[in-house]
Amino acid sequence: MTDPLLSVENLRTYFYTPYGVVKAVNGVNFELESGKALGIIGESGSGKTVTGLSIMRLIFPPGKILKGSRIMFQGEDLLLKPENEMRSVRGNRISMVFQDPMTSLNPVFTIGEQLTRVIQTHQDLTKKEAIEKAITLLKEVGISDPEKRIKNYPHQFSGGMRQRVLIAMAISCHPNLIIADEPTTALDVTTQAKIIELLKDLQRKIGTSLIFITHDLALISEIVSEVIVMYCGMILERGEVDELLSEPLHPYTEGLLHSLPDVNIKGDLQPIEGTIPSPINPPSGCKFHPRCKHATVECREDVPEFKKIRSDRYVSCILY
Amino acid sequence: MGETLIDVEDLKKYFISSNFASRLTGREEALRAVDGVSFDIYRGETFGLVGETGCGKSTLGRTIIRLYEPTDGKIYFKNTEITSIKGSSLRKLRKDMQIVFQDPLSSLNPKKRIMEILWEPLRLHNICSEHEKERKIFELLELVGLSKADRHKYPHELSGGMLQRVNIARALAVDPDFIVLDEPTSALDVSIQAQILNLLRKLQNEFRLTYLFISHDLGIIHNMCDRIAVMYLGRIVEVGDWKVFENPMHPYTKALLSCVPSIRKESRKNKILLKGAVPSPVNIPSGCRFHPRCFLKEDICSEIEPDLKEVKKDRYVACHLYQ
Amino acid sequence: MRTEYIINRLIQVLPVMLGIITLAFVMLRLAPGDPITIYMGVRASEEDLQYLRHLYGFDKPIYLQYIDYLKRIAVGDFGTSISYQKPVFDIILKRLPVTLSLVLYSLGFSVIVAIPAGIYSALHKNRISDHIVRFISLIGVSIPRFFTAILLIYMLGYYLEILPISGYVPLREDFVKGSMHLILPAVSLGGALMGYTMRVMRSSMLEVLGENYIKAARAFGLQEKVVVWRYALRNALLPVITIIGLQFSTLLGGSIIIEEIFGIEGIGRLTYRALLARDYPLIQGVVIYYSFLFLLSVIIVDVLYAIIDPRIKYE
Amino acid sequence: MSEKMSVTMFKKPWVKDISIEFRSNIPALFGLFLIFLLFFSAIFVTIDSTFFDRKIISTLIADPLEMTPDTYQPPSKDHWFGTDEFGRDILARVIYGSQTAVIVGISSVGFSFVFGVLIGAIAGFYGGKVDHVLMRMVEVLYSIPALAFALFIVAIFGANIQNVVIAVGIINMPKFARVIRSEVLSIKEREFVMAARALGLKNSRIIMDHVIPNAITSALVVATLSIGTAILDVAALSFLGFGVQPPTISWGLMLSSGREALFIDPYLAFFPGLAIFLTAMSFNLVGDAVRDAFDPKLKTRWNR
Repeated sequence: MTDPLLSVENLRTYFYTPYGVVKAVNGVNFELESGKALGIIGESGSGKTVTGLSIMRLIFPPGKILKGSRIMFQGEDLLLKPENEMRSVRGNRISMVFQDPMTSLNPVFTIGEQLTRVIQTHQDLTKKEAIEKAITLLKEVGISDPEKRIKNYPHQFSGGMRQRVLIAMAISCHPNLIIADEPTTALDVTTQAKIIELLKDLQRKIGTSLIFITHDLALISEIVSEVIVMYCGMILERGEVDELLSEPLHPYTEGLLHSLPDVNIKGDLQPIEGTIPSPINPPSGCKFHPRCKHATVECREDVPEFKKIRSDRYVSCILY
Repeated sequence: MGETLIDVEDLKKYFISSNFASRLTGREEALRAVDGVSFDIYRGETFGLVGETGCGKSTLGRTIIRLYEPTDGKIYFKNTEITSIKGSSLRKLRKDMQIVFQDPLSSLNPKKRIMEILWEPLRLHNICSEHEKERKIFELLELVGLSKADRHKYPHELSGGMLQRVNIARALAVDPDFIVLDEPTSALDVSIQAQILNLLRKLQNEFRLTYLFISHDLGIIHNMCDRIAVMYLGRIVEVGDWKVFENPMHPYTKALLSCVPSIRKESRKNKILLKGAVPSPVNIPSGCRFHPRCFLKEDICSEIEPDLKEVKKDRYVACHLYQ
Repeated sequence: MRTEYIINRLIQVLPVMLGIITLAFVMLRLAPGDPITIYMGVRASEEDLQYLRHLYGFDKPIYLQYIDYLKRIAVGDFGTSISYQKPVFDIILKRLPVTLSLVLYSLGFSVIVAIPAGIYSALHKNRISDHIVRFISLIGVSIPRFFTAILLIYMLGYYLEILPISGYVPLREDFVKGSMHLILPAVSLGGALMGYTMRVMRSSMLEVLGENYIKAARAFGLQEKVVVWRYALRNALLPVITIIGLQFSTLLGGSIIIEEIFGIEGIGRLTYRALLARDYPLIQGVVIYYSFLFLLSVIIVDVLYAIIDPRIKYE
Repeated sequence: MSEKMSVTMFKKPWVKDISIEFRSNIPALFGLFLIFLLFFSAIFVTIDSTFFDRKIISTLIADPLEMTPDTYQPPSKDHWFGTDEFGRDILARVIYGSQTAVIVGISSVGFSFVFGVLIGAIAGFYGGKVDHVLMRMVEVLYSIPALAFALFIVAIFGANIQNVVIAVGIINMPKFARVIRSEVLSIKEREFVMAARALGLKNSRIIMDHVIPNAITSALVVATLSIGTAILDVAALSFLGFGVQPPTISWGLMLSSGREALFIDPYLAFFPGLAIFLTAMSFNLVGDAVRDAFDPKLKTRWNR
């Protein structure tokens, strides 16, 4: 087996708040091979966004990535890189697309200024070449009349268009990895569909790997091939997407699926009981045990091992 | 179908933005949030209102229960016109119609305990006396699945799902016939959302409630509603029962449904991707307001606005294709 | 579009100006006592008083006096000062450069110190340098101007004899000497503005640095200096401009006390004298001057806003 | 578990916020201590003059008519802060001055608070023409330099303690009106107000029960910060001779007379000036801490 593009080993990111320590990511392991798309699914407080930001090393105080975590990317540990070298990784070899396109663009600069600045940061191009490149990129992400549009300010764009601009920035240097953190949550369904199509197209075209973070089970199945399920900063389950969604192993994944009011189900849903635990004082043992139907004394005491069940299928539950 | 509880006729709600300067120059802008909608809601049903951001569905919901002053049109509740009632008769109407909002936290006064929040409607409408207060509040808490101890808490001490239960309890306190559910679960996580949806369904059966369920999530609407109306830019484009999902008729409904992601491989359809973005409700296109984005557009569409017509039994569509 | 925005703002400001002018009129008419009597003293004959009252229009009904007052203001006639026996307009105009140079010096001083310090402080949040900057800004907003003035006069003027402690030399005559004379007054006057600007700059910078577009800019690998000095600063300046605009009138108010302490014959000192002497025409003239400068500051702030923030023209 | 604990420990959310803020904010605690000292000395002065027949401090204040030879003394063992032009003990006068500062500062802020909150709440809640007229009036007050405006009032209506309180109250009022108005504007849009209306509450009841209780915290923050400014304003008026008149002792007046003898005895101006500065600073420190405690922007999502 060749070395994976990205391998996250025992990632732990904690936030030291005045109210207590929040273990946002607490021992996460996964790899991603070149050209593949991986989905991270989880509800609020599951640590999915912090995982993405940790890979980018965009964790600021009171947050901290703990010692012993390793993020191997193309054979080097990103966590050991000096900040200035890390900067040349961001936006160049790894790009990120954020959740809220309305606030992710600087309101006082034109789209063109922002796009060319990203291009010129990583590529040795003249101003004119950068503008040309910007126009090509905008065309590529489906913005009509890009020659005129680069002179516009973000507030003159709709939400979907802004997300396209951000995607254009993200792909401007042909990154090896794009981390998309709920890129369509703030958008309407019809716009979401267009953005998803665009991401899929681009991923195919430039052959980049993708980490797609979302809370939407249905959405993730349309774009990624493999998915990990996070809860309380830990990975509960991992597998090929259609398989995982059709026969979930972990009780949590199963519960999520039964909670989903899909267009095809009518009538009562079978939700998971209880509430999402407080991030400051998470349950002991298996984080899901207070809400789990199958919970035993053992679940309360020990964190179950993250086991390989069969090829490409892992789960962290004592049932297996 | 059953008896009509609410009848809305050609309802309009415009927001006029004006300041000193625009009054001087005479250029006041009207944001046409709801621009002439008509429909009925039957007693005991859940009527779904679905549409994308800014289509006016929330404004419509709030205008029906008279939280906003209607600009034009008529609203009938139990065959009585309530479009412009005021004062004590409006206050009496409040006992029959309630609303649950999207954001569970900001729907509750942060300075009050749960008990005080629930006591407010009871006291206001003389539903129970001071010495029955505790018992009645316990009853409400139990009904929505909260514990008695929760009554001493402040809203910020509860989780989103629990807060939404408090909101539902407050709406139920006055024993209403009709509740507007304005995206009641879109601020919640999936696992919590399902709990709330089940609760709402249970309460509906128990108290014969009529719901107007507003949401942008077609999955929820399909799961919860008996009939649905699809809104686009201040107008209803299609009304019908669950068959709307099986066989959408209006091009917009078709596109909308095709874009909903599904966990089932087999139900992933070919997506109809609409061009452009939704126009601003200040500058509504001429003719059919959907025509600039429509993939089945004809010449007539840019000139004449189609009416909502019954094209088959219990199916209303506003499109020239079916006129 | 931008000019239209500015014109709109002007239309909104005009009623405020009229309000100020009216308020000055009403207050002076509500006041107990009669300026003519005060000015002439007890020895003046009743006939003289009558004559003067007639001359200054104090014998007419109030509403006529008000209309006269507005009419005169509209044509730029602010009346004649009772105590100086000169046209109010000329008196104010003669002293305008004095006060303006003082106010602009202190504005310049506070902005030049405060903005870099505020940014520095935000970038070094919770380090020692941040605490020092915050402490200085706390002193700035807490210390009375006249106390700063007295401390500076004693230490730099009297004890160390570095700077002149009173008087004014027109900048046009001798720029260096004039500037030397303005240093102490300008620093005393601008201390509070410096403190406010520092903390607003700091907090606004911190807020902007927490915005999503800054996070996104970092995620795209932009250099930290670009992120801070181009992306963040321009946005962070907006509230700072607002606070400077609002504080501008405080500087004018403070100039009353500062000019008095440093013996500078500007409009601040004139205001003080006019009030002591109950010189009504002069007081009114000064009020109009204040409202005019207020208008000017509004225009300047709006223009700056329109330059920095592209969203303005569409609102 | 943590939820239960926080419930029993902090019944009211704002108590929790403030206690957390002050626990980690040493300067604010220092400010609180100075304010305590200020109030203590102000009350002590009252007690002293009422119950001890001016025994304790009055011995420190020489009779001006006696013209003791101890004029313009630098700080010494007998007179910690030195003496003034009449040989009066400056420490004693600074302590006496605290009473004036506290009374004038707090009552003028009380004046601004009551009128500012009322005007702001009405303007914000009703909006439209009411808002327009009220806010234009407030803007008029805002656009005249505060000190100049206070001077106008006191100069025209007479320099006494009531007029000083009113003048300083008026010039600080716009701050309250503006903050409350913008707060009310945002509260008005919050769903709980909408829900109260849906329940059938009357407007007056909504304002009293739902709007003002939620807007009041920010008014309290402004109030704490304003006491500092009010004390500075009062001192400035006194300094110009338009404030509290002798024989009432005020720091501004002391500073003003100290200024005349600056080169003979700098302590005369220094100590009252320091007193004004420290008082204003304490209120600023505490006000900042209270504001930070209430600022929703500073709260993170795990603060539930």
